[in-house]
This record gives sequence, C-alpha cells and structure tokens, in this order.
Amino acid sequence: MKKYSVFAIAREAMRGHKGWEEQWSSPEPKKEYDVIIVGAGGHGLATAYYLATVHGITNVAVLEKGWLGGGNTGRNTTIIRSNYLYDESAGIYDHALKLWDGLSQELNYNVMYSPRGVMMLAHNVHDIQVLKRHVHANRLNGIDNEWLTPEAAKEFCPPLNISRAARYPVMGATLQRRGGTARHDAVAWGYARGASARGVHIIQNCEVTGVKRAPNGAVTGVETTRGFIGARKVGVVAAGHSSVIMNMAGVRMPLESYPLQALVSEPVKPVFPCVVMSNTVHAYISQSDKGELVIGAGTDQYVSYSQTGGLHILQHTLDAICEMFPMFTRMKMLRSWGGIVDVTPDRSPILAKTPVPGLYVNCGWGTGGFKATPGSGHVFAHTIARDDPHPINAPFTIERFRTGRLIDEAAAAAVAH
Amino acid sequence: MIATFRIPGAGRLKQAETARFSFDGQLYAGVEGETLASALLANGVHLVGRSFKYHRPRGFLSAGAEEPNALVEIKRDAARKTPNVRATVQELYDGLTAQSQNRWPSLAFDVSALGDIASPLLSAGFYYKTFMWPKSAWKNFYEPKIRAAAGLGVAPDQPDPDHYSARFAHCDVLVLGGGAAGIAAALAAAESGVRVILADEQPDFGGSLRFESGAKIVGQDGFAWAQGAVAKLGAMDNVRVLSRTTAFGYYAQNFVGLVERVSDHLQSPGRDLPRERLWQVRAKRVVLATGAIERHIVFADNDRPGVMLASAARTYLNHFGVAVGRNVGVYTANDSAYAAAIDLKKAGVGVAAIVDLRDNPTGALIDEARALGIEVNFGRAVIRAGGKLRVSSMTVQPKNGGGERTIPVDAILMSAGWTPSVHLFSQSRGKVAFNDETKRFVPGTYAQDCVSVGACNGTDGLSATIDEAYAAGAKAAKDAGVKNIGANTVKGTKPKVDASESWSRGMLGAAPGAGPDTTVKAFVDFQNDVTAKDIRQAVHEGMRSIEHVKRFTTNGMATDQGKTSNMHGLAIAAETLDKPIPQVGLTTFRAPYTPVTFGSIVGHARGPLFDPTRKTAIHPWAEAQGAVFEDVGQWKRAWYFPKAGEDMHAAVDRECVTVRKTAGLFDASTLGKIEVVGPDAAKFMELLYTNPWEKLEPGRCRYGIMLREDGFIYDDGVVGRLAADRFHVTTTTGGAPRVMNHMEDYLQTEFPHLNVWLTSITEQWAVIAVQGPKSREIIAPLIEGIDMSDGALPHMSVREGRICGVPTRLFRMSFTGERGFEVNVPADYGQAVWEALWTEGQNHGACAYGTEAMHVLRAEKGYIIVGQDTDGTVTPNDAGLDWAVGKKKTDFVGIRGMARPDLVAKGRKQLVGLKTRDPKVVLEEGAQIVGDPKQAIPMTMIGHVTSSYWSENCGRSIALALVAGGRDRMGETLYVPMPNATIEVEVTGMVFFDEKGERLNG
Amino acid sequence: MLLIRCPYCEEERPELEFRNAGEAHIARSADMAATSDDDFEKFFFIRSNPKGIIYERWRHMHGCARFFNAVRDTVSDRFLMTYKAGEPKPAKLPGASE
Amino acid sequence: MAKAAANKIAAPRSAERRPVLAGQELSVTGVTLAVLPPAERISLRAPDALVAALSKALGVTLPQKPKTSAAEAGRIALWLGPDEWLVIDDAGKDPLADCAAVTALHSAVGISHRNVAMSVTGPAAAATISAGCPQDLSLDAFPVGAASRTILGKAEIVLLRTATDAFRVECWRSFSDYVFTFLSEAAGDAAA
Ligand SMILES: Cc1cc2nc3c(=O)[nH]c(=O)nc-3n(C[C@H](O)[C@H](O)[C@H](O)COP(=O)(O)OP(=O)(O)OC[C@H]3O[C@@H](n4cnc5c(N)ncnc54)[C@H](O)[C@@H]3O)c2cc1C
Ligand SMILES: NC(=O)c1ccc[n+]([C@@H]2O[C@H](COP(=O)([O-])OP(=O)(O)OC[C@H]3O[C@@H](n4cnc5c(N)ncnc54)[C@H](O)[C@@H]3O)[C@@H](O)[C@H]2O)c1
Ligand SMILES: Cc1cc2nc3c(=O)[nH]c(=O)nc-3n(C[C@H](O)[C@H](O)[C@H](O)COP(=O)(O)O)c2cc1C
Ligand SMILES: [Zn+2]
Repeated sequence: MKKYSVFAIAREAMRGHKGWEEQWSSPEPKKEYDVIIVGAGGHGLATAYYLATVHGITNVAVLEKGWLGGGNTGRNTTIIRSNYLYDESAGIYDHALKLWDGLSQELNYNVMYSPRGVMMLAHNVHDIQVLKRHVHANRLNGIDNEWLTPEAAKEFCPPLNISRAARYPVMGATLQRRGGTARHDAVAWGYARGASARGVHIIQNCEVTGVKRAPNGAVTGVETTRGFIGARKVGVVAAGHSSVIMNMAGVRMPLESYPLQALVSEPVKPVFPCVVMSNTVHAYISQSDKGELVIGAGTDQYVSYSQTGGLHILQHTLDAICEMFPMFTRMKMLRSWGGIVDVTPDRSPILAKTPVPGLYVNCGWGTGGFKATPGSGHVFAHTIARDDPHPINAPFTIERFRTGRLIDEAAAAAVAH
Repeated sequence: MIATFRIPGAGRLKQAETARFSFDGQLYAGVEGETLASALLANGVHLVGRSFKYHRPRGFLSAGAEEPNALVEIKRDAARKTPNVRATVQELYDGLTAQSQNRWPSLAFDVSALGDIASPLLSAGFYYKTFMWPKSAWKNFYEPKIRAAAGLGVAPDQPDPDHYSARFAHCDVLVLGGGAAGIAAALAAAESGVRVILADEQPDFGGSLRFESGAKIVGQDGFAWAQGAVAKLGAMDNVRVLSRTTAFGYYAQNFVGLVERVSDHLQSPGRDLPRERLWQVRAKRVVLATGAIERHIVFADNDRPGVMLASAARTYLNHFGVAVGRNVGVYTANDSAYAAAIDLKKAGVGVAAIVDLRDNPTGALIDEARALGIEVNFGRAVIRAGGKLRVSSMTVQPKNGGGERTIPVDAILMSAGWTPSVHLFSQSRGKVAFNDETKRFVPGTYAQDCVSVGACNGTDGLSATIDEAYAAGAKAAKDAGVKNIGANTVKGTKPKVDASESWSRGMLGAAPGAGPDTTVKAFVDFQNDVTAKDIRQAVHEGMRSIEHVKRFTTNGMATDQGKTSNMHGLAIAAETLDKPIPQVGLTTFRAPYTPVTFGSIVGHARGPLFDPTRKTAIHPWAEAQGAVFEDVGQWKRAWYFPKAGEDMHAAVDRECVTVRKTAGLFDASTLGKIEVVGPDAAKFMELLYTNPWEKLEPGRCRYGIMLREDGFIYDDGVVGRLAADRFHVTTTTGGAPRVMNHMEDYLQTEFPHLNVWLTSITEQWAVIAVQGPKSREIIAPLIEGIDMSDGALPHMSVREGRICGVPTRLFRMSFTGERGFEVNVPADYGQAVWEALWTEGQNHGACAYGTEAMHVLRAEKGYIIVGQDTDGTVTPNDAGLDWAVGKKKTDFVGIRGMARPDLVAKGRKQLVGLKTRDPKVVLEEGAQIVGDPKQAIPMTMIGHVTSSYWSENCGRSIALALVAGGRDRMGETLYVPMPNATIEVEVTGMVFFDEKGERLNG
Repeated sequence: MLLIRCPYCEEERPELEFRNAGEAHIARSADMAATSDDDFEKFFFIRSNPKGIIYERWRHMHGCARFFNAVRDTVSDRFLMTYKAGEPKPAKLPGASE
Repeated sequence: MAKAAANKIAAPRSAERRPVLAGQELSVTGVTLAVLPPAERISLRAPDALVAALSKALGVTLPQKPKTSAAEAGRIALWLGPDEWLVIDDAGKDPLADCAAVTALHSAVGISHRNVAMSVTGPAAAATISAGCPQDLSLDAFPVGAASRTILGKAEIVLLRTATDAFRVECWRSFSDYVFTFLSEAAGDAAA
C-alpha cells in the first residue's frame, strides 16, 4: 500500500494523477477462506481490518451483495457520540469514540472525524430528568457530557431558537464535545483499503443466498450468487438484512427492519457549527464539510426493505427543524434517501456468538450504529478470532431476550442516532 | 433603456412591460415575464457565478431547471433572502435584486480562483489523502478552511416572514409535464370526463414548443396551439391546470408530491398568497410527459461563460427575444443544434461555424444551414474554448487529430444529444432499459400504474409523440376505471401535426481532445467541478461501481443532481472500465427532482400549527392567575402559581404547605379517562391490570397497575366502578392515547369474546382535585345528591350526583395523602365549577396548586409517577407494588413476562427513599448512586435518583431512587458523587410524611 | 404514504389514518402463565421480518378504529390483500408471484 | 360570573356553561367557518342485533354502511366503525336518555362536552379541508351525508358532509383551537 501524503499528491499532480494504485483490489473469490464476513459495510470492513491487523488472520473474504459501503454506512447522518446511559452501551460506544480519534492516522486515510460537539436538547421537565441522568452516569463512566443552559446552548449553536414562546421551548441541553461527525464514505473506503492491503479479499456484487452447515450443525460456508465459498467461521454483519441471512442458517432473530430516511439541503456557507439532536420534536441536524445541512428523519412505521419511505416522515422532521431553526424555511431540500435499519426490542445491538457453531452475528445497530463502527469491528474481530466475546461486547448477547437482561436504551431515553 | 441583445420582433414577450432589476448592485432593465437569465443575457451579462471547488467563472448553461451554474441569491428584504436560485428559472419582476455567490471580493476578481491554478493538487478525493498531520490540524485548521471555501450561497439568518400552504388532491389521471406530449395526454383524458390534473414546472405550457420554431399543430405555431389547448383544458370542470408546478417526488401507490411556486415571480405578492403550495396528489393513473434534457459536450474549458446548450440559445431567442451573442459558434453531435444556428442566423446573429463531430450527417436541417451560408464542418471537434470571464474563441481540430484552427466567437452552442427525463419514472421504482442504438436509458419495466410518453419515453418526432400521448391519455382515463365516461364530456379529436422538427441521436462521454490522455479540464459536472479526468482517476483508484465513482468525484451530487452530467460521467467510467454502459448502470434517482423549499414541505405546520397545543377547560383561569405552565405531551399544565415576588421554590413551598394545612385545588383534567362498559367489563379489567377487579363493589375505587406483556409497568391510575358493568378508568396524562390503543388491541384481537366497549372520555370531563383537611367543607356546600360523610363516602369511593347544578362523578381519593376528592364535571362547566370551588376555598384559605407541588406532595407520601420513578424497566415488585398484583389471578397482561429469570433475580433495582445526611441538600434528579465513593472512574453505579424535592412540610429534602437490592439496604449509607462534592445519603422507606396514613380521614 | 384498504371501511384510505401494529398471527397462549422462557421469547421478541411477503397488523386508528390484517410485499411495499382481525391466514394470495 | 361568585353564600345551583371558542367565526371569499353551538352527543357501541332497537329508541336509523350517516329531526347518526356510531342531537334532546330505554347489551357514553363542532361552508369548503385532510372529498367519493373519522393536519376529526358545499367538522375539545386555526389558515389559501 503506497502511503497517502501531501507529497504523494504533489507527485501525482505532476503526472496527471495516473500513478495512484487501486484503493482496494477486486479479486475473484477463492474456494475457501478462514473467515467470511457477510456485508461490506463499515462494521464488516472494520471487522476484517482488525482480524488482519490485531489477530493476524488475513485469509478473509468480505462478501458484499452490492458495492462496498453502499448500505447504511453510505446513507447515514454520521452522528458520532458515546454519551449512552447504561454501562454496557457506554463501554462499547466510548471504545469506538477512542478509536475514532486517531483513525485517520491509523488508516492513513482522512475519515474527517470532526469532534464538533453533539448537543441534545431538553424541551420539558421530563427531558431534563432523562438527559441529566445521562450526564451523571456518563461522568461516573468517564465520558464527557455537560449540561448547558438554553443561553449556553444558543451560544454553542447560534441558529438555535431558544425563545420561551416556541411551541416546545429549549429548556437546556447536553453537550458531548468529543461527539461530532465523520465522512461516511471515507470510513468504508479507508477500512477497505487497509484490509485489502493486508490480503483481505473484498468481493462485491456477491450476494449470500444460503448458509451451509455440516451434519453436526457447524458452519461450512455460504452459497452466493458467485457460487459456494467455504469457511469455518462466518460473521454476519448485514445491518437491515441480518435476519434474512440468519434465517438462512435457521436462526430466528429478535429484529425488525424499517426504512429510515435522511435528507440534505443545498450547500451553503458555514451556518451550523455542531450537531443538534432533539428527540422530543424528532430532529437531527448538522452541516457537512461541503455545506449541506444533513438532516435525519424518523423511520416509517412498517417493516420494509425498500430503501424509500413516505413523504410525511420527511415532513415531520422538517416541521421540527423549521420550528427550532426558523431561518431555515427558505433552505431547499436537495436530495432525500432511505436506508434499512435493523431494530432490536431494546434498541441495543447484538454482537455475539450464535447457537450455530462458527456463526457470529453483529447486528441490531438500528438507527445509530455508524458511531460504533471502529469499536464494533474491533471487538467483533476478537469474538471471531477467539471464538469468545471481548469483555466489551460480552453483554450484547442474543440470549438476553430470553432471560430479560436487556440493555434498554429505548426505555431509558428512546433517542435515535 | 433598450437592452443591447434584444432582437426586435423576436420572442413572445410584450416589450412594453419593463422591469428594472439589479445584479450585484448594478441596475438593469428587463421585460416582465422573462427569466432573470434572459434579462441578464439581454444586457450582455454572461458571467454570473463561480464554481464550487475551483471558483471558475461561470455563465448560463441552460434555460431551465437543469441549470448547474447560474445560481444567485434573490433578496426581497433582509428576512427574505433565498440562496442558490437558478437565474434560468427565476422570473423577473420590477425591483428584483439578485447577487452572485461564492466569490470574494467580487465576481470578476475572486481570490479563491487561485484554487483553479492549484487544481492539479485538488483532484478527485484529494482530501481523503491529506490534512491528517498533525492530528489536531484537521479540526482546527484544515476543516474550517475547507468549509469556508465550500458551500455556495449564504443561508438566511432571520425567520422567514412568508407562509406556505398545502393541499391534498385526488384525480383519475395526473399528467406530469405540459409539453406537446403532456397536453395531448391531458386532452384525451379530460375529454373522457375523468378528473385530470396537468402540471408543468414552467410558467408557460408547451415545453420544447417554446423554442421549436419548426413545429406546427392544427395549423398553428406549436406554442400557440399549446396555449389554446391548455386554455381549453383550464376551462373544463374536471381539469385542474397547474403551472410553475414541479413534480418533485413519486412515492408509493401513485402518490406524487408537487410544489407550486405561487408568488416568487410577483413584484409584491398579496399578503394572502403563500410563497409556495405543496400538492400531494393521489392519482389512479399517472402519465409521465417530462420531456428530455439536452446534454453539453465534454471538451476543454467547456465551462467558459457563453458556452451553453443549443436549445437554451433557441429558447432565449424564440421565446424571450434575446440573442446570446453576436457571433456564435455551434458544436454538436446531433441535428438539433443546427436548428439553433438557423434560428439565430435568420434573426441576424452571426454564426461563425458549425462544428459537427459526426462524419457525414445528412438531412434537411443541414441543407438549410448550408443554404443560409453557415460554414459547416464535419468530423471535427472543438478541442478548447478560449477566453476567461467570457468565451472568446473556439479551437477546432479534425477529430482524429490534425491542424488546429481558432475561430473567434462570443458564444458556443453545444449539443451532445438529449437525455430522456426518466427521473420520476425511476422514483416510481420503474426499471430503465438502455437502448444501445440511441444510446439512452428509456423506461423499461413499470412498477406502478403509470405510463411514459413523448421525449421522456424516447419517442422521437412530434407526430409520434402526440399519437402516443393522446392514446395513452385515453387509455389512462379508461384504466382509471371511471364508469360514466361519455357523460358530460366534450368529445375531442387528436391534434394533427402539420410540421415538426426531427431529432436524432447524439453522443455520450468525453469528446475527442478531452482524453483519455490529456490533462485538460473538460467538465462533466459543472457545479461540482468534476472533469473527465476526475472520473477516469476514480476508476483507476479502484472505484468500479458507478456509485463509488459518483461519491468519490461528487459527479451528479450538486444542486442539479446531474441532469446534464450523469450520462457523460457514466459513459466515461464505462469506457475506462472497458465495460458496456448498461453493465455499469445508473446511480439512483431520488426525490426531489429539483430542490424543494423546506417551507413548502412544512406547509401550515409552523408556529401555532407546528403541533396542537392542548389546554384544559380551566386553563384560562390559571392563565389569568399568572400560572406558569409546563409541557406534558401536547398539554399545557399549570406548573405553579407564583404570587408577586415569589420564585418557583417559594410558590411551590407555599402551595405544598397550604394543601396540608387547609386545602388546595388542582386541575387534573389532563388525566386520561376511559369508560369501560359492558357485562364483561370486570373480566376485561382483570386481564388488562395486575389487580383483581371482580370483587370491587360498585361505588368503590382501586389503584390499578397496567403492565406490558414483558412484565414492566406501563401505566397506572385510579379506577372507579360506577356500576357492575361500568368502570371509569384513569390513566397518566402522557399515557392516555397509548393506553387506549393497548386496551383496544387486546380487546379486539386477543379477547374479542368479551362483551365490552371502550370510550375515551378524557375530554368529556374536567377534573378538579380538591385536597386537604378542608376539602370536604369546600365541596359539600355545592353538592347535591351525594352524602359526603366518611361513612357514606369513604376513601376510595365514587358517586354520581350534581355539583353547582351540573352532573358530577365525585371521587373520594387522594394523591397527596390528605383527605381528598376529584370532582369530574362536563368540560364546558369546568371553569365555572372551579370558580365556585375556588370561592368556597378562599373562605378556608385554600390555594391553587400546580403540577410541581403535586409532585412534591405525592413524593412525601411515596406515591410513584410512572415515567419518572419508572422507565420501562421496572416491575411491580421493583416499585414495591407487589400488593397490587392479584396473587390468585391466572392471567393478565404481563403475568408471564414478569416471571422471566432476570426479572425475578436478586439484586434488581428497587424503589426506595433517600435522605441526605445534610437535610438542606437537595439531590439532583438523575444523579447516580454508588456504594464506594472512593473508587476510580469508571465507577460501579448501583442506582439513580428518580425524584427529588425540597419538602417544606418535612423541613428537609426528600428523594426516591432506584437502587440495586434497595429494600435490603434500609438504613445503609450510600453516596451520590457530584462534580464538586460527594453527597452522603441514607436509604429509607418511601413514605416521608404521615407514615401511618392517618390524614386521609383527617 | 401508503394507500391501505380497510376491510371494515371497505375502502382504500391514506396511511396517515392508520397505525401499524406489527407482525400478525402471533397467538397469545391461552395459558400464558405456563409458557416456557423460550416460548415467551418467541412470542414477544422473535419476529419473522421477511424480505418478501409479510403478514402484519394495522389499526385504522383515525378511521373505524378496527385492527385488521394485511399481506404486503416488503420489497415493493405493495399490499396483496387485507382481511379482518380474527380471520385465518389466507391459504392463497392474489397475484402472489412477483 | 366572578361577581356572582364573590357573593359569600355561593352555592350556585347552576354553573355557567362555557363552550370553548364559543361563537368564533371567520369569513373569506368562498368559505365561512363557524364554531357551532353545543350539542348533545353520545358514543354508541352495539352489536348488529341491537341496531333496530336502538334506532327505534333514538328515532333515527343507525346507518350500517361505512362512511355514511342518517339524519332525522335534528338528530344525526354517523357510522364511525362496524359497531360504533356518533349520535349528535343539535336540538338539545339527550340521546343518552333515549338509549337508557334499551336494556340489552350496548354501550352509550355521553361525550357532549368532549367534542366541538365547526361548520365549513362555501364553494371553497372542500379545498379548505383538503389542506390537511388526506381523504378524497370529491362529491363522488364523499357525497352529501358521507361521514368519516379522519385526520386534519395533526389532529383527528370526524368529518360529515352536510351539503354539496358544506361540512361539519367535529374534534375533541382541546384540539379545537388547533383545528379552527388550521382551517382559518387553509381558508385563506383556498380562497386565494
Ligand atoms: C438515514 C440513516 C441515518 C443514520 N444516522 C446515523 C447517525 O447519525 N449516527 C449513527 O451512529 N448511525 C446512524 N445510522 C445507522 C448506521 O448507518 C448503521 O447502524 C451503520 O452504518 C451500520 O453499519 P453496518 O456496516 O453494520 O451496515 P451496512 O453499512 O448497512 O452494511 C451491511 C452490508 O451488508 C450487505 N448485505 C446485506 N445482505 C447481504 C447478503 N445477503 N450478501 C452480501 N451482502 C449483504 C449490504 O449490502 C450492506 O452493504 C443511520 C442510518 C440511516 C439509514
Ligand atoms: N426525442 C427527443 O430527444 C427530443 C428532445 C428534445 C425535444 N423534443 C421535442 O419535444 C417534444 C416532445 O414533447 P414532450 O412533451 O415529450 O417534451 P417537452 O420537453 O416538450 O415537455 C416536457 C415538459 O415537462 C416539464 N417537466 C419536466 N419535468 C417536470 C417535472 N418534474 N415537473 C413538472 N414539469 C416537468 C418541462 O418543463 C416541459 O415543459 C417534441 O416537440 C419533440 O420534437 C424531443
Ligand atoms: C452525510 C451525507 C451527505 C450527503 N451529501 C450529498 C450531497 O451533497 N449531494 C447529493 O446529491 N447527495 C448527498 N448524499 C446522498 C447520496 O447521494 C445518496 O443519496 C445516499 O448515499 C444514499 O444512496 P442512494 O440514494 O444512491 O440510495 C449525502 C449522503 C450522506 C450520508
Ligand atoms: Zn376502517
């Protein structure tokens, strides 16, 4: 892998940028690998990358039905934060946040992690109680998260409407300064490049259509649109499609898949310095480096794999955006799109071994897994390599739904993203 | 002022209507009805903007919605600034003020244009490869710089004074696009009597007929025919004609979003007029007639101001009467640009040469151009445009190499061919198919009840278009399944085409001279500065999917969404990959077709209509008393009633003390109320609540707990049995709708055998809680027909009677621990009865109290609030409410869930009381509790504070908390570490006041 | 916004009037208290979440207020049919092949 | 009222009724909105078998076809669901009392104060309501007499077409301000 640097750019500029090598290769699938990862999203690619770099396992294939990074990794609003309530969640999301800081250097790929601060708004007494509970728990978990008055919130985000006359006035906010955004595509590409350089095969346009098991139940490989590919370990990291693939292995999951939409405005000069989330009025907004306002909407109410959603969902979100930022009514929506998110009953992910020997699953990130990408890949690689979960992901089992030991971020706050 | 480039006699505007306008502070005159672009061109202005990345000077590429370059800010006043407006769409009005964007200090001299010189360094995706050292520099230095350079216009900074409106509409046939095809389809559909909507984004209908000088329909000029036909349609009862209306999104089941621009073209819109109106149309059938968009040619410096689409030049001439130059060159790969040369030549504009990439084209247009004396060159390419702020020449070379020749021109009209507008078709989830012969994607497989006609369907020729469209319109009407076709209809005939222009195929990808081996800047995507070279580089870097190429180069991601660039980008990628185009495939078309104002999507839902504000019948009284309100769901609830000089704490302390000393009145109207009626009412209650109900006597009440099937507390409330077959159930304020839904769900789907009905009566009854030792004395004088003695009306009972002469359901119950009542009266009487009680109460020194005092009072008694002391992870046992779970019951919702291993395990968090060692210290709600305050971070947290108040009645702070194994820790000392200090607390029972409960009858 | 035929109103109505109520035909045990942990997990948490034909419940919340069942293709979001609550899972679907 | 109550021996035997938005009206070109005076109302639930008996007791035939209503002497019965009717009496006679005469299985619950009614009349009436109601209000789809629970913006309403150009909109009391404001704004646009 040739290193990227400003000198490399200058060198290439002299020769019309013809000397760049492929960021990742596109090999033909081999008959068999040590590990197969299903799904070349950020989580799958990061898993492969850490299998190679941390565990020295490089005979790995990442199988992707479309193009790498084309799933939710390529269609999310890129909010990164770790100020979750429960210890288990705080553990995994903060593990990821620590990896975000330094990821560009680690990958030699600028993923543009930008700790611009994530503000979550409180609009009523109940919100204050819930958000302060987070602030206190975060502090004792060593996670930065501060409480802001409405005035301080406005100072941090000048477009914010803090008028008491607003329908749901801002009564305060939390701020995680280490929170922010990153360039979604770069994350997928950076991990792909890193993994590919270490020998991992990334095989696109290769859809997994079946999971093969030996008579003893153990995994032997997968059927794909490009034929059978053998492996004794298969990690399923397919976001919205996870239950579809797990079904192929005979495992029924506590998952439902919903369309989640987002939109961008036309680009404008910098007006929005941070990330603002309001769960009560349902709005999530930041501004990208290119200048668009990036706005997250809610899910549609029904299970769907269609990657599109209803106009009324966007309406609902823009209502809220224009209520909180009344100067944005004249802004224009440039593009809207949808992704399919896999939602668990407690809104926490599943990162675990499964009842099928050799089969591992990393799913259920729902509306908020982009932020976890590096951490998730890191501990999932551990789980696969050692056939044993890392302490950080040990609580995120499938069995918790039978025993009742949920990690109920939904009940605690029901915050998306 | 007579504009220099206006051609007398050309165009369709009434020259008389002069409109003055300004651009970058300079005053100009134009003509009302033309676009800002047309007016600037008439004044000889071509330089109007700067590109995104290199800040290259840019002019007008088009005359329509596909415009990538000519974006300006339109400013009506300080609050009415709109960035990124297409000058080619904005209509002129007298006084219009426009400004260029993305340049500093001025449009002609833009410092950032240095980026153009450094551009070899700024190739596709350069930012992924650098700016990583030192680590902090990205956030602190590079990113702010990049951000400042990016973005186009400036976002408005004041609330928008304009308003927006919305309309749902339904029709049998929705026709999108009002060119020849759309009009013909609408005519055919309308004539069969069905409900038709015809919409076009332009102010005038006619589409290509605006510029097609060669079209004649039923003996008229094509555009004139279009106006006549649309006038006829507009006069029909069953037709709605919408101009300036863009169909932006095609959603499931023929649901289409359209935006009508109502007043942006008016000088001073009436105050009643919305700025824009959203139409959400459900159509039985949709006819797509969205036409085709001309493509530019990808050659070096093809972005110089003055280089534009050939059809745009024709529109400026034939529709607006404006010449885009005095000496134009034409560069084409198809026939249609010849018509531009011919029209301009005939209007007296010099045509320096036509350069045609094709080797030996033939046809009437070519002959005509020659006959007019225009120089025509075949098999040649324009390899470069000269000039900087305005094109000054074109350099021509045989396409396979050879001698160059530079021809001076002041405009270049180009045409690589036409791309069918399959955007909406694709949004409807239809699959396009590539026609290899004509090199275009056309509608292939349909996914919804729609049909494409005309140019968007790849149909060439006006005659064929009208045939196809007319037939499709008639069929759509028939398929819409309307029975009474024929009744009340004007039978029409298919419009006859007398003359038309011919359209031929063109080329895709980079033109000769633009690669693959050169380093020229041949633009594919103008706004985002994507060149042919960038696309090739992306492929070389391993981007084999067109989706990767798009994202790596940003081709097609600008405000025009690649209307002119996507096909070229695709062709260049395919060529570089050495794959056929259909194998590389298109990127996904997404809504909106063109950018849509947030305000239009929001419509009426702003300010007071953002979300309903629910107020109780007693609200006006509380407001008059100066109450401060809090939001609980959609409700406004009186939070506290400050007297002069009181802050919240003083008010709440006084309210709390007064209630326990004498009495207080509290508006409890927002509590959810459900009337459960039917012979099986008690059976139903048994199943929905943990408590037993069968034996509850009529006239008595019980506190009920409702679980979800998973065993966690879902809601609670007091339930009164009015009769054997009638319960009056109350729920939490926020829980009312979901509890009703939960009950209906079980009743309709799990227990349908039960004869019970549920009716929401939340809003039927206003509820006045009167609590305190004097409560009975306050109420009794107003009551008729109810014996209020303790014997006749014990705690937890309910009676029906009258108060102040109106019906009441009078509950004896308490959420304060005092003797208490809840007076239910029909809502319209709520305020009057409250006032009567208030008057009585005044005699006893009672006060009005709000939700905050209510919270304190109930916490003093250890009563929980679902949603505050519980959070969806708390079982009845956790909350100390085991007594409310019917031990002998064999079934109720939640019975199994709450027996799951983890829910009955040891060490669960249980609700307990907390007393701070220092009684003056009030804990913060949400604060975390630890056993060992000295441990290092991350600490082991064993619980958190759910409720915490200063209790004036107890003379100390009180708190409730969920603590692991809490009930076994009575008397234990725990710690609440705060940022500045660690607070010591003692675990106690949950009741802080009147532990024996004697005051209920006191 | 989907268009949903309510079997009680006998008419197609806009999605805004409806509320989705999750997967259909998941029977609550008549002897709930005796259900095993496994069966409870299946009943309450496990969902088929099919890519293709789904049997689901809707409530005509802001219409006739009835719960009913629907068969929908989760890829195209097209409804194949709707039927009243309590009616059995249809044996045959109209135009099921897609 | 406040004056009267100040009188020490209050015990008023009649409390003043204060309907929300009483008397509010708005008229623009093409459409007039008016908040209607209070009426008596019940939510009636009953199985098919009882429809005849209840119809008789109420003096109006309970409609059994979806989206329909029936009216008789100031009393209207609206089909809301397969076993649910909204019975409105504008003449002030109490339908609850009439139902009490029928002893067999049914549920009648008084909701006179729960609902507020408004009329929307004039040639632009349908356009006004269409600003927030997603149903097809053409005369073919929603003829005179048609009745349905539905949505207006972010509130639930019951809609009844009383004449070609006239609708009755019923909503819950606390939503009435929102509904009236919504209709007022929409009326301005429908007229434009
Ligand atoms: C609109 C939207 C906004 C969001 N906003 C945020 C946010 O602000 N912050 C945040 O943290 N998270 C956010 N999320 C969630 C986040 O995007 C996801 O949790 C995260 O990207 C999941 O990553 P992944 O790698 O697991 O999945 P994906 O990126 O979806 O990757 C899964 C891959 O599996 C592939 N696949 C599926 N089936 C098969 C098969 N049979 N064979 C082969 N390959 C298959 C898919 O094609 C896909 O590429 C958002 C999501 C959406 C849709
Ligand atoms: N076949 C070709 O390649 C080709 C190319 C150019 C012109 N033509 C000519 O076009 C005519 C065919 O007529 P036609 O009606 O198919 O096309 P048209 O271009 O004349 O009309 C299309 C109309 O649709 C409108 N439109 C496009 N997208 C819209 C949207 N999303 N919302 C609202 N309006 C939208 C446009 O403003 C335009 O008025 C013939 O005269 C033919 O000669 C054909
Ligand atoms: C953070 C973010 C920013 C985006 N910015 C743009 C943009 O500026 N222009 C654009 O056309 N699309 C933008 N997109 C949307 C993509 O074009 C695309 O819609 C999205 O990746 C989903 O893919 P699909 O629409 O091809 O299904 C952005 C997407 C994300 C996640
Ligand atoms: Zn219905």
